[in-house]
Amino acid sequence: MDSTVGGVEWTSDDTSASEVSRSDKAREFYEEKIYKPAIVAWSDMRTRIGILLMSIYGLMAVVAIAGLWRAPTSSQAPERYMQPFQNWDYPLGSTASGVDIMALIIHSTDEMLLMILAGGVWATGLAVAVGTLAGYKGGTIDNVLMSFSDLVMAIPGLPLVIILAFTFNPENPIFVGIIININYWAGLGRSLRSQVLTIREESYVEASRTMGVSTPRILRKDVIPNLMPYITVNFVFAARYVVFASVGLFFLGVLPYTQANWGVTLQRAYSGGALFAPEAAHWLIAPMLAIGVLSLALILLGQGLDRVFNPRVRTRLAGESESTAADEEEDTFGGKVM
Amino acid sequence: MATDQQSHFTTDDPIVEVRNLKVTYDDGDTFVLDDVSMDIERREILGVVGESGSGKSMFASAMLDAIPDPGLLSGKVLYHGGDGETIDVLELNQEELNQFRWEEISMVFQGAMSSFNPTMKVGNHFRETLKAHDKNVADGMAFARELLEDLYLDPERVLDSYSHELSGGMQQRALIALSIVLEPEVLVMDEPTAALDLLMQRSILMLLKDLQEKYDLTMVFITHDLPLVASLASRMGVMYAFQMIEIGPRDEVIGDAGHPYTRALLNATPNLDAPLEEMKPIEGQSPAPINVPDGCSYHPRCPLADDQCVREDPQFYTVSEGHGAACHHWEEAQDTIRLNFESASETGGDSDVAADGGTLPGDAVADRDGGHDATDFVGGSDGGDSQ
Amino acid sequence: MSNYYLRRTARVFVTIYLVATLTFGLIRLLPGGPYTQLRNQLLRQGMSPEEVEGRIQALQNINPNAPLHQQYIDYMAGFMQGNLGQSIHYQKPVAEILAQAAPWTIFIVGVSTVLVFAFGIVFGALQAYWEGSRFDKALTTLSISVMSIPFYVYAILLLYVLSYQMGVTPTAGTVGSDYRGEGLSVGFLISALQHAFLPILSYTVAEAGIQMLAMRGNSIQILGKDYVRVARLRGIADTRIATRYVARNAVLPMYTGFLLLLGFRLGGTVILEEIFSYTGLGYYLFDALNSNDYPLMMGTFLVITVTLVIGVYVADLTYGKIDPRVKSGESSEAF
Amino acid sequence: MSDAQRPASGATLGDRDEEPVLSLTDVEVHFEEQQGIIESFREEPEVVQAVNGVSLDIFDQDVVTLVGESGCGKTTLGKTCIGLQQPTAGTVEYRGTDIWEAKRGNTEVPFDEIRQSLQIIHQDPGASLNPNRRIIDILAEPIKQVHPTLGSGERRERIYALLERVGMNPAADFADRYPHQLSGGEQQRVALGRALLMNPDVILADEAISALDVSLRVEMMDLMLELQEEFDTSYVFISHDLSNARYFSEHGGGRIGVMYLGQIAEIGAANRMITDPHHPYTNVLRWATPDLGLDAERAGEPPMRKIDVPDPVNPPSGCRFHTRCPEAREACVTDEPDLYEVEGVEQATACFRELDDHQYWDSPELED
Repeated sequence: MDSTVGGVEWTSDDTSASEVSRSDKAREFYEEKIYKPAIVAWSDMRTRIGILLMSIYGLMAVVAIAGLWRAPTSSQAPERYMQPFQNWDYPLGSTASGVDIMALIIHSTDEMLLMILAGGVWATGLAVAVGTLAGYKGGTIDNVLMSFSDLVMAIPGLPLVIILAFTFNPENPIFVGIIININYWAGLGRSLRSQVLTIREESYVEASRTMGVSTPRILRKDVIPNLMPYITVNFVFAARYVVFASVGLFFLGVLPYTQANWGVTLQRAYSGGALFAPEAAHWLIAPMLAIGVLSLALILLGQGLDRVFNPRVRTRLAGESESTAADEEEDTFGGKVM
Repeated sequence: MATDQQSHFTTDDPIVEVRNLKVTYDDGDTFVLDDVSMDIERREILGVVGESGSGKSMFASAMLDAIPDPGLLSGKVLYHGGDGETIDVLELNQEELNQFRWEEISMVFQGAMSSFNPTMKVGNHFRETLKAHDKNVADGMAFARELLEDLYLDPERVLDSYSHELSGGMQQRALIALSIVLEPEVLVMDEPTAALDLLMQRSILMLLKDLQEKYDLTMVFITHDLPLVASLASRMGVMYAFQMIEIGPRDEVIGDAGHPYTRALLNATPNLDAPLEEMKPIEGQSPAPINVPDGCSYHPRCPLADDQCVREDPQFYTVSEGHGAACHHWEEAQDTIRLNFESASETGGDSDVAADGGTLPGDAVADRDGGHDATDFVGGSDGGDSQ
Repeated sequence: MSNYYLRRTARVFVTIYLVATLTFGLIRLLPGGPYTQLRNQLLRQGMSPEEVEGRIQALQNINPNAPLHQQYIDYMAGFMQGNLGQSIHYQKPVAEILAQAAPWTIFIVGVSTVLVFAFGIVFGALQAYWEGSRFDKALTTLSISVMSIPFYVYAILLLYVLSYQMGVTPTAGTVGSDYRGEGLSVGFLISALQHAFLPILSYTVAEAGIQMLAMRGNSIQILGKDYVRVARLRGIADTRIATRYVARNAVLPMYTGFLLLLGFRLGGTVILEEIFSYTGLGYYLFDALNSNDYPLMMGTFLVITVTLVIGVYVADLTYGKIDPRVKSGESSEAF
Repeated sequence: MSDAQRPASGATLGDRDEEPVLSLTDVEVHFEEQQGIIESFREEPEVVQAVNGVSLDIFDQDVVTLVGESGCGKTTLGKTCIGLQQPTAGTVEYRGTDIWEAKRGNTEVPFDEIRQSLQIIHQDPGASLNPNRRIIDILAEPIKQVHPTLGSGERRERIYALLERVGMNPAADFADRYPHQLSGGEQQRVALGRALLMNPDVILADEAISALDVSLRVEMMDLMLELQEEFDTSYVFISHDLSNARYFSEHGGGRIGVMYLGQIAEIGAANRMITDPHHPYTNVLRWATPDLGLDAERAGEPPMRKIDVPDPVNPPSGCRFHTRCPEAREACVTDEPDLYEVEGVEQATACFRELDDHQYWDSPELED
């Protein structure tokens, strides 16, 4: 029977009220998904530096793609071993064979960013899939996935990558990124699984199950959003590992390369005697700095980003009213590092 | 709150005198403990009642000068030890404080589960405490075993296991033993039985009464559960919005409370005796530290509030000898706000089993020779009731 | 309790078996089968086809055109007896080369990992204890900046500064040439330590930063727990609280990090040993790669993996010692 | 006491004529401790008997309160009632259809319909709402399940109406908040609203008020009973506190069931159970409930022999309470009592003392 209260039939299906306008929905989406996270991200000093540094690399990638800076070719500089910051056409100076170091750095940024993105998304995506499925479903799926990930974890990363690189000779940066993180997802998947095991027992997940909400929807709406802080921190770590491993492999000459990148420059400087000739020191330092600053940016971003997914921080910064409950501001970076 | 009328909360042989205790977290404009003064009589059981967020845990920590930093504690806590000399706890330096705590005043926290180091056996907790106070460990451990037996626990099993291997009730009793192992004079307990089962709760209360008599302890029992402490305490204090608003002997505070909040709290507490329709919740919410109303902090929720209450912060009025209430209109409160279980005990009420111990089947047992030996309940076999 | 150990040991053998199968499969993946390059090379040198086949047969103790499962069984049998075939480049059994190389790698990875965790735990705990102090802030910024530079950059810089410029430390090799054959004499040890100093230092610096921050975060969480506050109230000395309460409980989550780290660090030796030409497993793997020496490559890969599996197994079994809750084997999340 | 009463199964209790919404017959729930493969060869796995042969009927707009110590199986029984926990024996029927048969799809009533009509409210208000979603999204979920075709405008309006109905106005302001911006009481009311929006027939309130402040408890219970009429739902209310149980059941005109180690020790109308308990265990619970009575001597010795609950893995033989029961005699150790109806009153108790002719009366007192 229809129990009506103040004109609202709880059980009827007809829609009498006015539709929520499309612009309202768009505004709400913008506010929730873009505007508020931006405030939170910008508020934390660490994230601000991270964003600034990342935007420098973004700029370099755009410059490289748009070809606004000369491509690195040998003896393009007036003389060899030009010291940095003397001639503004070649701000970082030139190499033993007269190649503009600035060009070398810029023209490998776009590939490197692509590589990190591919490696990061592959590792974290697979880890989330494996972790949530094994954690939430349990039973045989859990056993199968976990024993497989145990096996994959038992293989040391770099040697496997080297052999795969040697076998497949990957050209495309996305493929290289994936190969480098080929077994990174296993460790991450296992720790995500243990987190899902605890979330699965939470009351609000049981309430959703009681309401008959489908499992994929429960995973999407209840489980994963609560894992986001942990996922972002580890996405950044996966990306950082790709930077280190790729430069290392280029340095060793295992990975084929179409155009010069930081690892190759490092290797050339190293074997080109930069260790002995002080005037070639800048040739060695430039790629080192490029790697160091990029991974510093990633780490700082990682620390700041998980605050974006913390509802307490979001409401406090967006100026909404605070409830009396004490708001504990714990440093998620420490405990969560992979 | 003016403290000139000393009479209503001083006692003749106080073991601890607390004067103008104030705790603030941000240089003094908001208080988490607002000018609390009272005495604690030697060898009494003092019950302190207050809802969550009323500052009662802060009161407990203040007595041991153990306010979690960055809190600032001011006022005076005078401790009169058995040997006659008086110590002002707040003046002690860190070294003396370490010596004083647990030997003179010790404390039991609510979460027994989280009071034990998860990677250390229960026995080691006792040993390290004895060593830290350079007591003789062998005698100390013997005394600890005796305590554990008093608390119906199997000493060997408990001392040799980790905290996660014990049930909730066993952990709480082990924690109580740990807090008495150095034979303190005063035992402060902050919600010691909140996380436990009804039956376990009641049994622990009785064990506490026995311990109090056997080791002539003074106990301060802090809880939100009014009926629970009513069955144990001899004197009671009620806290609201970080202030002590009523102090007095148990029978008077329960039977004829002076402060409207205490009366409202009595009416709001579901209990077996009061007729159903009499139970009414208290409207509104208790204030957070930042928005404590001026004047009497209860006036927004009080039916008797007038402009005097809003203007003037009430001082402690003496309702009767040793019974004070911080309310300008306490007589009016006593007359107008009817206590719902009053009718039950006076007129025998609708329940044909009057509260004064009618013919309850269970009572037949109570008057058997009440010695411990008759009802042996060594808690050895209990595995299952982890709360 | 024994069930937990039983299960764990069984899992080690299963993993090693599966990895051996994987290496067998990987060899098949190599471009044009394992020996085409070698075969053309030998044919070019004018050897008759049968001789070449015989040579290859000897190298990898499997005849390449036998049915696949037969090759697999031979390969596995060989592996069980520790016979990993013949190195093409060095003309010596792979097992012999690796038996000589493995101790060096295990030495530097083991020492540097222990150092990483020693530094990480001690300084992390100290940082947590003086949280918010200048010392804490300085160390946090230091470890963040240290973390952002890969170990091989440190290796190059240290090599440049200490070895070439100042000549304090040797520039290459695992032990001084004059001590090579002497076995464990004192001179040998000193020289070995001298040679291992730079690799270990460069391999420790970067990783110590991460573990320091992790330990700091864990310790801060533990400091906020009730049992630390109760311990202070009981008058327990600060030093005992810092070690027996804070460090002891903060180290538990680090342990799982330690296990996962072992895999990455064993793998990383490829680059480290190449820079210092430190003849360990990584060095030979890379060397085998350059000279298409498949048996040596697969052998090295297999030995590195087995070392990792055993390393993690040993660490995993000791986990029960430090976390009493795991004694009954239920939270075997360790690995 | 008249001659041998026939054992009263829960079904006949309360002599309601209309068909029950939920009826449980001889339900058993046993949990097996997980074991490795090797362990399972060596010893028998440890079996915890959480619920052991319980029959209970719940009618429309009914109130049943389950009381007992922790570990007595009240939560497990509650979850079995609303189909969250599959019983290892016995059946759970929703209006005549076996829930677990429906789940396997071989009944004409679809399982989804049953699932949606049995809801739950949890103990800890903080943990029952997803911290990452706003209240409006949390409350939109149930409406999407029950009325998928409804437009978002209508949904929003119903949510505002509900928030006002549970006393949270201005609704628009509360709707946009996150759970951590609400007080404990407000969070619990949102959880109640979420359950009610499903138009359920039965709501399991699993210790729904014990985490709230004392003064809020009465308010929450009143709200639940007020909305019972409007949303046409019955409650299975779980509590370890007899006074809360009494308040809720008496107000709702329902029954209180006392559980001990997986069995119903006594069940009956609320005021009967408080004023005239027939089972010794109910009396022990009543003794343990502190009240404001001024007399002190009621706090005498606990009317039972052991304070700790026996191990549920191998519960005592015969009547399970005999190890702690002050009235226990030899007979109690050997055979197990059924639920015997108390003459002419809506009450049944599992104790031989209810039967006059049982050989309990002449078997010697138990000494331990």
